[in-house]
Amino acid sequence: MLEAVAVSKGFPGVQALSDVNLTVAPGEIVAVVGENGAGKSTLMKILAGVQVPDAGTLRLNAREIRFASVDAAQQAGIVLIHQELNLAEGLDVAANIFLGREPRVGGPLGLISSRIYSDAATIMQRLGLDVSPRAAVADLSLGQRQLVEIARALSLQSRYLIFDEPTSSLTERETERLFTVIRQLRADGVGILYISHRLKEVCALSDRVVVLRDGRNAGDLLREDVTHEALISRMVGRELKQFFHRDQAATLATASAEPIVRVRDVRWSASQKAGISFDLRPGEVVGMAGLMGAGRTELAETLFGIRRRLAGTVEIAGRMIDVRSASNAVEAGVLLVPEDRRRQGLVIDFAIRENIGLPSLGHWNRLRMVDRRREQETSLMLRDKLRIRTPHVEQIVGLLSGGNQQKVVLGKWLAREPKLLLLDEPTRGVDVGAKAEIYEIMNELAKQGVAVLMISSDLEEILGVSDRILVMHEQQLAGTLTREQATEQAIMHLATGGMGNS
Amino acid sequence: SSGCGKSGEAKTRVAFVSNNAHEFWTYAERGCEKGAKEFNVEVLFRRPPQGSAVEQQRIVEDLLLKGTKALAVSPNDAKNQVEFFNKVADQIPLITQDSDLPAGSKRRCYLGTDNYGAGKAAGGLIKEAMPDGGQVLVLVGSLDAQNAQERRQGVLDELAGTKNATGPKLGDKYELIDTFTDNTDQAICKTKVDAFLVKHQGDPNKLAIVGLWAYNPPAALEAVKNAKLEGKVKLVGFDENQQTLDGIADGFIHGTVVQQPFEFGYQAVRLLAALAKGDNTVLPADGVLPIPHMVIKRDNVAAFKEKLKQLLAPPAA
Amino acid sequence: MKKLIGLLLFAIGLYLAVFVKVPEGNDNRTKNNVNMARRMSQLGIVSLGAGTLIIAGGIDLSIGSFMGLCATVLAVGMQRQGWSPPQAIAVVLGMGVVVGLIHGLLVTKLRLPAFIVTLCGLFIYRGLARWWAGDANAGIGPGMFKRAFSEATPLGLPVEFVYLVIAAIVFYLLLQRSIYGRYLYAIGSNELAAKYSGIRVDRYKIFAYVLCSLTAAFYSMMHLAEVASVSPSNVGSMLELYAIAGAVIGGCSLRGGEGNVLGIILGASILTLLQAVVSFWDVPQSLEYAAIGGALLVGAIMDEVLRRRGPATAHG
Amino acid sequence: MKKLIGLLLFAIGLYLAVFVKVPEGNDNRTKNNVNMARRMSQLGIVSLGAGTLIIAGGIDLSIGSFMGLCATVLAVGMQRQGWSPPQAIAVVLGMGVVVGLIHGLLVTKLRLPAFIVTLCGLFIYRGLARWWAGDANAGIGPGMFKRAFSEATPLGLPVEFVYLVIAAIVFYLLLQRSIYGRYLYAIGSNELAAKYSGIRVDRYKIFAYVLCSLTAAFYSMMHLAEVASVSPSNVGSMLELYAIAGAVIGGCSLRGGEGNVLGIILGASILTLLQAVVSFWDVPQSLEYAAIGGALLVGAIMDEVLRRRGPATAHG
Ligand SMILES: Nc1ncnc2c1ncn2[C@@H]1O[C@H](COP(=O)(O)OP(=O)(O)OP(=O)(O)O)[C@@H](O)[C@H]1O
Ligand SMILES: Nc1ncnc2c1ncn2[C@@H]1O[C@H](COP(=O)(O)OP(=O)(O)OP(=O)(O)O)[C@@H](O)[C@H]1O
Ligand SMILES: [Mg+2]
Ligand SMILES: [Mg+2]
Repeated sequence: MLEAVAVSKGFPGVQALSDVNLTVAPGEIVAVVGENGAGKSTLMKILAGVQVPDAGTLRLNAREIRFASVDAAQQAGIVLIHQELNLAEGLDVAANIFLGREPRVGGPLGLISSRIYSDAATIMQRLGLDVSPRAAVADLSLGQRQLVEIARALSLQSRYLIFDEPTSSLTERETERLFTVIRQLRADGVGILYISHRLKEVCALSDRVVVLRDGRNAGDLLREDVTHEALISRMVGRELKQFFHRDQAATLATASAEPIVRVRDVRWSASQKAGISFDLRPGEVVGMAGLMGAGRTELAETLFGIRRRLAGTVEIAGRMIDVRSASNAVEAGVLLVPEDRRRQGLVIDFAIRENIGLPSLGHWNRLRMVDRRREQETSLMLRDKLRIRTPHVEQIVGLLSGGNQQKVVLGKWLAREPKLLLLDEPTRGVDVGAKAEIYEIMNELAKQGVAVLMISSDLEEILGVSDRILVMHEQQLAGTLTREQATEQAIMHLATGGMGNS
Repeated sequence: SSGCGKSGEAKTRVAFVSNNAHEFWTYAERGCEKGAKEFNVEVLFRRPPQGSAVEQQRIVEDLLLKGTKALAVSPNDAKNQVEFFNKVADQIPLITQDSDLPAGSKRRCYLGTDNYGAGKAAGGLIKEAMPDGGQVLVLVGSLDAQNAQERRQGVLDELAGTKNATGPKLGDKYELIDTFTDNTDQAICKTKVDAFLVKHQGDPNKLAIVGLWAYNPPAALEAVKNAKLEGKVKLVGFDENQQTLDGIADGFIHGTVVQQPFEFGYQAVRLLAALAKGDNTVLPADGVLPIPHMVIKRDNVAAFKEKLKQLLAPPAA
Repeated sequence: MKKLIGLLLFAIGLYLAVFVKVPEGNDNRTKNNVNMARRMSQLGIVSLGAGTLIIAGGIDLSIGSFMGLCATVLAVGMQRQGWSPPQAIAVVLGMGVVVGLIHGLLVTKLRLPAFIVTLCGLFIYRGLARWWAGDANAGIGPGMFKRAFSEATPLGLPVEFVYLVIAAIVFYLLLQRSIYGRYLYAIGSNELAAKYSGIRVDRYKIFAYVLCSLTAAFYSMMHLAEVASVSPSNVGSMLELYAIAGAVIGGCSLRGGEGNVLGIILGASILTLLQAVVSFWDVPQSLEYAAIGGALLVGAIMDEVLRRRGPATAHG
Repeated sequence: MKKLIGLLLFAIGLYLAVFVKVPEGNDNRTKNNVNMARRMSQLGIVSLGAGTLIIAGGIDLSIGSFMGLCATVLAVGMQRQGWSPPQAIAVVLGMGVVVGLIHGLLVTKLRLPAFIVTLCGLFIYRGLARWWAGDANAGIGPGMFKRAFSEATPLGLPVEFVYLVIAAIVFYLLLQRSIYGRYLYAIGSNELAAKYSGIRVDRYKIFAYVLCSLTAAFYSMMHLAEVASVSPSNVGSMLELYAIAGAVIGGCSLRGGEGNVLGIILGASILTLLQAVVSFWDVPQSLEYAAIGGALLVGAIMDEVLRRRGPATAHG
């Protein structure tokens, strides 16, 4: 039995946890839910020896414990899979999986056994991570990296495993696979803590759900009592229109408009068999689905000019655009909310204000001076609109909770006026309340005539918000589904290579 | 160390500034120490650590502000520093040592070796070692230093028997092969000579290498040993590096021309002490106090080493 | 902020340490202030250039050699080739722009490591300086050039100090007030995020290299004006270390994205003042370097210890 | 891999360029091989130390000064204080360990920037060397010490080359085969990831600093044995640049986490060979630095261009 008793932890300006209690027994899956910034990750870091609580105690099998380091927690059998990926990019997959616990030969010489690759392959297979164990992590897509992190934790033979939003970049398929593994672990007597903002997963997986609100316990529900409504009301402390659904009328209204974006035969890799072509109409919200590594991110990056376009044309509002760099794209009204917030989305050492101002400064002031007032006003406005939980907008972004960081990434682009808005997993790690806000914003932009292309691995989300759905498979457009045609089965059929109608 | 004279409550303060931090100046410092005691002054001894004009000038500026009453300096770039040192000479008596400011400057006196003459002496050593003629390789840290240019010219002129010889032909018997520079890096100097000896196709007995700066002869000696040509290639040097003297004793280096830096220090302090008190009678009439160079060869090397040992010994506390 | 106050106190302490050793009367103290202001200003200006580049995540090891080349070209041009001072200045500033562009293009377009590019520069410019001067010293006489770059102004301050003030204002506006500066910080902190924000990363990096080379070129004028002589084989050697050290002491991190104008100037001042302290306190010559290094280290340790004793900062 | 082949071809090309200029007969070619192997080995060993530190994300600017201090202590100890060679060697290796520990502790425990710590080291060790030798040269005569660190072995190769081979094997096992090396790469690549994997980051970083200082200390023995005398005011100056450059040319990135043993040795060889090429091709002395820098730059550009022409890599 792993217990946290009356744990508190404060940071300058924020009380992240106050007197929080949590228990997990061997063979039990406990989900922890709460809004962004509720203190979930902080609590998990304390359990795993990454951070030290200001007050309160931890107990393992009724014995008080105090970890001096991550290493000590691991020795005690407690392992955390961090919300933010932390991989050594220069090393290969196998090296990352076994970092710190390499199979050795040669005694004190500490030579690494070549068994490392076969051992890695076994674990990777279990998770369905379909890359070579010798592949450099730098070459993997975000979802694949997330699986590497998970594989690393699984290899640890731990007694308590903590998953901090493991599925935020995983597609349905990998998620299912992961659940099978987690259930297997439960059967083996491992105690599991599981954090997610996807309430569907929480309902499907957990034996018990602990709710945190503003750093305090706000409920402890048994499996039988878990419903969306019950969770949400405890999380946010108020009623919420529970899920967003795109207005049918809006879909119809856009159906007949002239396309504002025409993509023709676009290719970015020599290995692509054919180019990619599609149209987007103004006011349309188009979802893009696909399996992990299907090339959705690559397509978005190509349209945005970050990735070299090998062939094809992109036309926005009747003008061919020569997208050779991201700045050209931005000038042409093409904006991208990238998928990996810490690497691509944010300058982690900048304040919220500075991050939000970054893409707009040049746009705001002809004198090329930083317009601090406008920057300040915009970030305050966006903080409220996106409900970014922070003491002030001068807070360093790196110190925000994961979901709040994601909101800042979105906020950066909302200060500009796009023609085509590309969103790559925009709600990754964002709580239900804020998700609804984000959909609302997409909707509003669409109303103003923007074409919105949203990449998501959350089928529920895709089905809920899109007028139309593009499905990718192996760097090809596998098909397009209208709202009427779209079901989870139809999407999965296309995404896995079945033939579609387009 | 810097404040040589004993705690100088009311002692007159004079200063001696070198042009780099090499061992050569440590002998001069010992001479200064002796002079400080004898003439009852405090001597501030300063070395520009990288041997650049800017360091030297800043050192002098600071010395002036510290109340220095007379200064001896070895200008890093005599030709171009005239203006600066003239300004100094307007404030306190200034003498130059080791290398002189161009004619017309306001320095009171120059003391030191005639570098050109010393070069000629080295040329003489080459002639002696290789009377039937041969090829000559010159080594030096950098050619933009004035003493390097003067010594080299002395060597060339002596061998050619003319003025302003340029080579490669030096008279009918000698030939200048090249002048290697090494940025005062002994290892680079040796590396270059190593490569040269591999490449060189002439008779090693008809090859002389002359090192103009203190570390050049030892570097050349190690390279020659490395090529197993010791005793064949003729080596001639400058200054009193320990390895050079050992090489002479062993018979692998023909001889070296030394400058008596101890005397630089001692004589400079003698003049400075008087000048600081306003006593100009110590100045030589023609404004030059020559400190003769000496030629060290196998016959006098033992005695010279003994003398050096005494000079270098730190002053008794 | 805390860092800046620490630096300021350190600098003031050093200044006083020099001050007490300067005998009164005879205008000595004023003269000393002028000397120190001059040296501090020279290093400060080149540290600003180096610091800007470091903030943008770059590095330039060729500062010393390049400034040596510029000083040589200036001196040879004016002494032997009869260039007028304005002509010589134009040539050297042009060289600054061209060399900065070359560095920047090689680093951004060919993606060569900045360390390699500027290390090659370190060798190349030194060689070119020696070759250009024919391995002989060069110098300038008194005149307009000297007055323009190394003279006391009506207020008694050296003209270099005026340049420093101008440079400080320009760099302050640039780095801390303009969008370009913001972009440089962003690029230094997370180049990818800057790129994804639509910033023309390459262009701004090149700009930072040009600024750095330009300050080195400008330094060469002040240097030549002060010293009047250059010896091409060693003029400016180690300047890159001092310039970078000034910036780093002043709070720039070599990982990029950190540092500010005031810190850089204080860092450069501390280096200059340390040398003056050593000179005025009659530290044994052989130990002089050890004293400078030791004082610097002690300063850095104190700074760290004091900061730790203060309230925990936001950075975890 | 491709990188290594490029380096190898460059090195072979340079070697041939020297080779054709060596006159036949008289054992010249063998002698030249010995000379070059000696220098390459010396630089290679210290580059391995510097490279290991760079892989772990550190940097050491004090390599040259520290090796100068070691060489001075060795020479003064043996010449003036009558130390036996084993005694002197023990002292100097001990110094390597202690200095590495100090650097590592200051960087990890006090979190001072490595640049500052080792820059202070650069000054301090130079000063200590001058002070220890009383600003006078020191040297050693022929004897056991010289034989042990700079002699031809039975195979005709210099003993330094034997040391290089041993060092290469040790560093290969360490860096590329053992967990310790794996941890150094991980630390250099992402320190936080290493920490979260339960690796004692500080300990391994300190270890890397010690390795670097130890190779510098070892270099000092070979250096003294080869040149027989040292001038404390400048022995070893710029060595850190060469050592780091060797590692970087060989593929180490100053951001850490990249590089390998073979690359580092090739990088160091290329630097050595370039100097030889300049010597053998009678490049004018004044242009020699420019030639070395230029060749290095051209090599780096070629490498980059060739790699680009190859199949597109996964990196965008
Ligand atoms: N190192 C830190 N310094 C300052 N504040 C911090 C730090 N770490 C976390 N916080 C703050 O503590 C609060 C709780 O953060 P935590 O990461 O635990 O939230 P979370 O519940 O995991 O949210 P999310 O769902 O967005 O991941 C947030 O307001 C966050 O900004
Ligand atoms: N089998 C594989 N082996 C190695 N790399 C792969 C494989 N499959 C995909 N990838 C990598 O995934 C990249 C495509 O990922 P991209 O980020 O565009 O996909 P995505 O559809 O956005 O998926 P994700 O959900 O993982 O972000 C390719 O660049 C490739 O490097
Ligand atoms: Mg979290
Ligand atoms: Mg993706």
